[in-house]
Amino acid sequence: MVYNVGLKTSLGPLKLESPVMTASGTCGFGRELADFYELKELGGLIVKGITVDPRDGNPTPRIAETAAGLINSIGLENPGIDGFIKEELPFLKTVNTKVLVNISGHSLNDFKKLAAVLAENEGIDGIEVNVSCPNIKGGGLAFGTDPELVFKITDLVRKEYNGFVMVKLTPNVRDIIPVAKSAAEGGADALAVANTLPGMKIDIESRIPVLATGSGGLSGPAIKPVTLRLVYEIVKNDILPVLGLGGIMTADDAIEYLLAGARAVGVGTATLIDPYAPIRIKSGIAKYLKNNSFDHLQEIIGLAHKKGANL
Amino acid sequence: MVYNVGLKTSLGPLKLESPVMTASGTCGFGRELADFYELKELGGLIVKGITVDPRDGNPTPRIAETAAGLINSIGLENPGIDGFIKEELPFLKTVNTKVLVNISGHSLNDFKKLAAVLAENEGIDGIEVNVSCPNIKGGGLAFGTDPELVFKITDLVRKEYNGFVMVKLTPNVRDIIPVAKSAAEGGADALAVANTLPGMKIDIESRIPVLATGSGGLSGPAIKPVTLRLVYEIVKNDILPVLGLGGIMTADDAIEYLLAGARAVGVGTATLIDPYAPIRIKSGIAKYLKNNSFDHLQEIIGLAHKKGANL
Amino acid sequence: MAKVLSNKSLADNIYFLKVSFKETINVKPGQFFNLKVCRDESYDPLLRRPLSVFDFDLDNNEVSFIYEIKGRGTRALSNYIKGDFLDIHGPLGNGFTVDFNNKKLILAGGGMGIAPLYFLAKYIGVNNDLTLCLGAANKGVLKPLVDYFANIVVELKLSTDDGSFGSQGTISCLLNNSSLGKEVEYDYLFGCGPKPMLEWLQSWMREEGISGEFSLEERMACGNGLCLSCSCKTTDGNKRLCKEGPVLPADEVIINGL
Amino acid sequence: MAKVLSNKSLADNIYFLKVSFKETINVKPGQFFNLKVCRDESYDPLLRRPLSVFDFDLDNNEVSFIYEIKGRGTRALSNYIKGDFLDIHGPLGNGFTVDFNNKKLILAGGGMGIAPLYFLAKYIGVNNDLTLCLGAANKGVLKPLVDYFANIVVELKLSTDDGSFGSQGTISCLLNNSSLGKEVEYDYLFGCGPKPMLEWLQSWMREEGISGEFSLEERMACGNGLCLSCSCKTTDGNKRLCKEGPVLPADEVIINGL
Ligand SMILES: Cc1cc2nc3c(=O)[nH]c(=O)nc-3n(C[C@H](O)[C@H](O)[C@H](O)COP(=O)(O)OP(=O)(O)OC[C@H]3O[C@@H](n4cnc5c(N)ncnc54)[C@H](O)[C@@H]3O)c2cc1C
Ligand SMILES: Cc1cc2nc3c(=O)[nH]c(=O)nc-3n(C[C@H](O)[C@H](O)[C@H](O)COP(=O)(O)OP(=O)(O)OC[C@H]3O[C@@H](n4cnc5c(N)ncnc54)[C@H](O)[C@@H]3O)c2cc1C
Ligand SMILES: Cc1cc2nc3c(=O)[nH]c(=O)nc-3n(C[C@H](O)[C@H](O)[C@H](O)COP(=O)(O)O)c2cc1C
Ligand SMILES: Cc1cc2nc3c(=O)[nH]c(=O)nc-3n(C[C@H](O)[C@H](O)[C@H](O)COP(=O)(O)O)c2cc1C
Ligand code: FES
Ligand code: FES
Repeated sequence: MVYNVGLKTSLGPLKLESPVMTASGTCGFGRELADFYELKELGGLIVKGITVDPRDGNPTPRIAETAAGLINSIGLENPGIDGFIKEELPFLKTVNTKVLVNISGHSLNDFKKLAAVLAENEGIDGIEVNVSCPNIKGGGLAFGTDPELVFKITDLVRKEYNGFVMVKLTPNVRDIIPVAKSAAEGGADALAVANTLPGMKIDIESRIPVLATGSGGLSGPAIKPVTLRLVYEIVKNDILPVLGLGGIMTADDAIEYLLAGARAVGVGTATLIDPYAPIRIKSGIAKYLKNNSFDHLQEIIGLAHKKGANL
Repeated sequence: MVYNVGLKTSLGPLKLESPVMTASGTCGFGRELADFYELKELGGLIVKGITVDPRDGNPTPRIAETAAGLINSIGLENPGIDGFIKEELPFLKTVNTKVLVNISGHSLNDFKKLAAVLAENEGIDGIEVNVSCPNIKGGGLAFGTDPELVFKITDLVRKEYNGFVMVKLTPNVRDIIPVAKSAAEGGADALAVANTLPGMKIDIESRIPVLATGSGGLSGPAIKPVTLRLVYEIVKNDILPVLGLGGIMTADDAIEYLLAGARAVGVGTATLIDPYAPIRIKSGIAKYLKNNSFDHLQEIIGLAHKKGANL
Repeated sequence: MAKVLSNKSLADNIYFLKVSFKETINVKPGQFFNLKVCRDESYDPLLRRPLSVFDFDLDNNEVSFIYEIKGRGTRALSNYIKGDFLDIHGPLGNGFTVDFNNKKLILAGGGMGIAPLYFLAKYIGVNNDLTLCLGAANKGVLKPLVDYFANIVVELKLSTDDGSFGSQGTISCLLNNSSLGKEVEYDYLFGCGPKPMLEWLQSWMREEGISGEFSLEERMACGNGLCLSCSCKTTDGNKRLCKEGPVLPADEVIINGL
Repeated sequence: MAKVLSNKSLADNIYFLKVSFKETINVKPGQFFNLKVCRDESYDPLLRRPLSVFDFDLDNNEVSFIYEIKGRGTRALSNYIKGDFLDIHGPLGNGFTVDFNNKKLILAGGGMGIAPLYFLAKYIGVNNDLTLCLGAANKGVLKPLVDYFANIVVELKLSTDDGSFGSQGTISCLLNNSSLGKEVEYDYLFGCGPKPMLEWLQSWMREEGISGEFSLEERMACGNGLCLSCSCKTTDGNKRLCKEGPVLPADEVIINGL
């Protein structure tokens, strides 16, 4: 089905052919999805979080299912930045969609180093900075819960890397606005809102937490109300263009984010359950636009604020 | 079915015949539930949030359904403390279970006043202090997100009221430990963990938020992983006895909280869907104890920490 | 628990559901039931869905509903088939006043607001003189509902927004225009439908000096008076539509009051 | 989409499910399918459930599974009935090595780990000499599974933890004790079952100098190699059990390595 509507959008300087991206950690490095459809069908691909050194990841079990949700503690299993450049980048250069590399660190220096290495390499369209990792020096709380650290990390990455920089915020804060502003001050081009919420599940037979690490990050439909509200708040405060994500399973979910003011959306858990989900969602958005007599995606972005109540 | 196991428990000085209480805002003032079963079947009843003055509550729609979740913005519709004393307290004096009164305020003085009035009246077993209301002076963020304010409120209530004081924390913080400690320093006897998460739903037909107030508090199974983890963290830090709540639908859910170290549990959304839920959960816990050869509830409290991983 | 006897489509997105209860129940017109639509192993969709009683068969403990598929919950409901069991609460709420005798009564229903009027009409039609004013978006919706009324002898006035069945326009036309005949003195009106319709009805009733009652809708989390999600502002303070309602005196309701 | 042909209980909490696919599929022993168990309107239970192929009928595109009800997902699955449609991904994973000829092969299965061995036995039994060692908790579980093997001519050695069927003990007894006969030289072993069993098998195989492969289990979020929830440590680095597995060389697997 082809709907004759405009789907182009942008996250600040990053132009996207369509608004649906795959979320980091749920699309590998793109190879597996390429078996299902052409990656150019996606607005973009945000690849698995990369760290400075290769990582084996956490002990298993790494996932637990909760009501309409998924908790994961994969532990950033990845080939490290050098492995990524060597093994994955060549393939990613051949895909015809925007590629963002998600970077994760456990110290400020990690982020600096990752940005510096990516700056030396052609073939990616930008960096997504994952500030949800625990700050080892800071007692294990995520960097992203501290506006000052978010500023510092963004600033470091910005100085090393000329291209598109998007900071991915953690929802686990009392007030997202100061954190979002810090990212803006640090020079981010856009914000990804948001990462997972900390969560736990306990096995009542073995009487210990299901996840080997005790707790993990909650994603999926369960968190959508939380992350959607954060998107709405940030957009209301007009800070930076937002990629909205968290629990998007259907076009209707994505449309809620667009109405809240997200300029593009990310699909994570849904891609795990159905690799076609991003494509289904894209065409569902087009259908909604058509059925409601909109010619272009841009017409609906932020509409919920027009008549929306005060938060 | 009668299971021959011990179900008594306590939240510090408050002794409970059984571990399942009904959560504030989901059991009215007990009258309606009394049509379904004898209230003495409950570990306790935590009645609807009371404010100094009577309140009509928020405009409707006041609820929105999300995936395995419910967002509410009832807006504390209640008869005010005087109305409560006059209209509801006489009935509550006749029920044969522990009765806690949930108090809500929009200023420090509100909490002080509410505690003072309750101190003058016989017939309740304690106060639950709801610090999740927006602090009007503080720009609308919930009191409960600021450890200092939590200390102040608890301290004020403690000084006015001699009986059992439980502080109900908001999950919407980056780190629950400082807040929990503040409540302890302020003189709380126990903690209720936790209240709802801020959330939003947008109606893609009318293109505005479903709730008249824009956003509301998310409860139900969706939030269980988040609140369960908070309970586990607080228990690990050994701060105060905890009433665990958030998304408890079944005995299995309640058992997860008990294994995490909660000494009793609260049932909210489930009571809305099925008024018998607290009773079903109570007997399910008894059955679990029996099937696993435990004689007493106390034997399972906190077991997940024994073998549990580090968070 | 109730057993599904039939759950069939009457029109696009409109379904007729009939269930039977094992236990003896007694239902008044205007009461509603609250239906769990998710399966046993699922918490999604989470909340029950309230539906008014469309018909009630006392002898067999059978209750019928007519519902429109609006969202995920009613869609899930439409997948139940004969023989399935449904977890249903009810009857809930107060229901309509039914102790009328030899009165001239108007029953005004808009859209799915027509549903509760059928059992009401059957119940009070024997002793009273009824005029039914029923409106809906189009013939597709209105016709299957109206067909049920064919076997109770009542005066039917119909309207559709697009004029595809009955007069064109809203219920207001049916009550306003000559067809109603100013000479008749009506004693009471029962209204159920969307808020704009009830707003209009309220002012019309005030003008005409007719008293009556409305069955109102609000999102409900519990249906048992526990949560205050269904509050409705009235001249007599807030009322819970699931407990003191859904039927309230037309005069007291402050529509959009909250 | 696959159509449910049958979904019946074989024993307490153990079910046999047969589905047919419209499209032509080709399935290897040891591959698995990933089944969506929640209904269309629901996101709970959220994830698919992986089940190994128990049997495959190439001519009719029919796949059978045997599964145990463990939690909410498998319970939801047990509620599907003939005629229902199931959203199924697969076949997924690599499957067992099957190009053996005239070899003496051991198939060792514990608990539900027996499931994938049936199709394997059928597939490779024609050209090879098979010894099946099957163990389970008790007769209730083992007997209905073993009954399926009755119509393929293979040597069956059985054990149950409680001795209610076959010898008492774990699979280790079957392989250890005289019944296996030291004089026979086995060429290869296929193992599937709980981790302690595989751990034991691994060291036994090393002692005996038998090579082989294991079908392994891990919680899977995607089944398509996207999420790394199913990583298994091996001497050759981490492998994704849904993609490079679930069958891995017995020698390489580092059980409990992660
Ligand atoms: C007392 C009462 C009687 C009713 N009788 C009927 C009837 O006989 N026939 C019929 O078709 N409809 C009736 N309704 C409306 C019906 O309950 C809603 O259309 C239905 O709940 C929508 O659910 P959904 O899953 O389709 O929509 P969703 O959008 O998925 O629903 C989301 C949430 O909003 C609630 N909701 C959405 N719309 C309404 C509404 N209009 N009224 C109340 N809650 C709503 C749902 O119950 C659910 O909690 C009645 C409502 C009430 C309060
Ligand atoms: C490749 C593969 C093949 C399998 N083949 C079979 C089979 O043929 N027959 C059979 O009975 N079982 C099989 N299993 C195990 C089966 O997938 C689980 O028992 C089932 O997923 C449990 O789901 P639940 O809803 O009952 O439990 P829940 O506890 O509700 O499950 C919660 C989550 O944990 C996962 N999970 C729980 N236990 C396991 C487990 N042992 N392995 C993997 N994931 C688990 C679930 O998939 C789900 O994501 C197989 C597993 C894998 C990985
Ligand atoms: C299995 C898994 C792995 C993830 N890995 C990463 C990661 O490496 N880096 C990151 O920033 N986010 C990661 N995330 C978070 C997702 O990108 C996304 O923000 C989150 O899952 C919420 O979206 P969803 O509800 O659509 O899944 C991961 C999520 C899942 C489920
Ligand atoms: C309709 C509704 C009203 C509530 N009102 C209050 C309230 O007045 N005071 C309060 O402290 N918590 C209130 N809560 C929060 C609950 O007490 C409980 O903390 C929360 O719902 C999480 O538990 P649950 O998932 O079991 O519902 C309310 C929750 C709901 C759903
Ligand atoms: S729906 Fe809960 S009080 Fe009416
Ligand atoms: S289950 Fe996702 S990679 Fe294997």
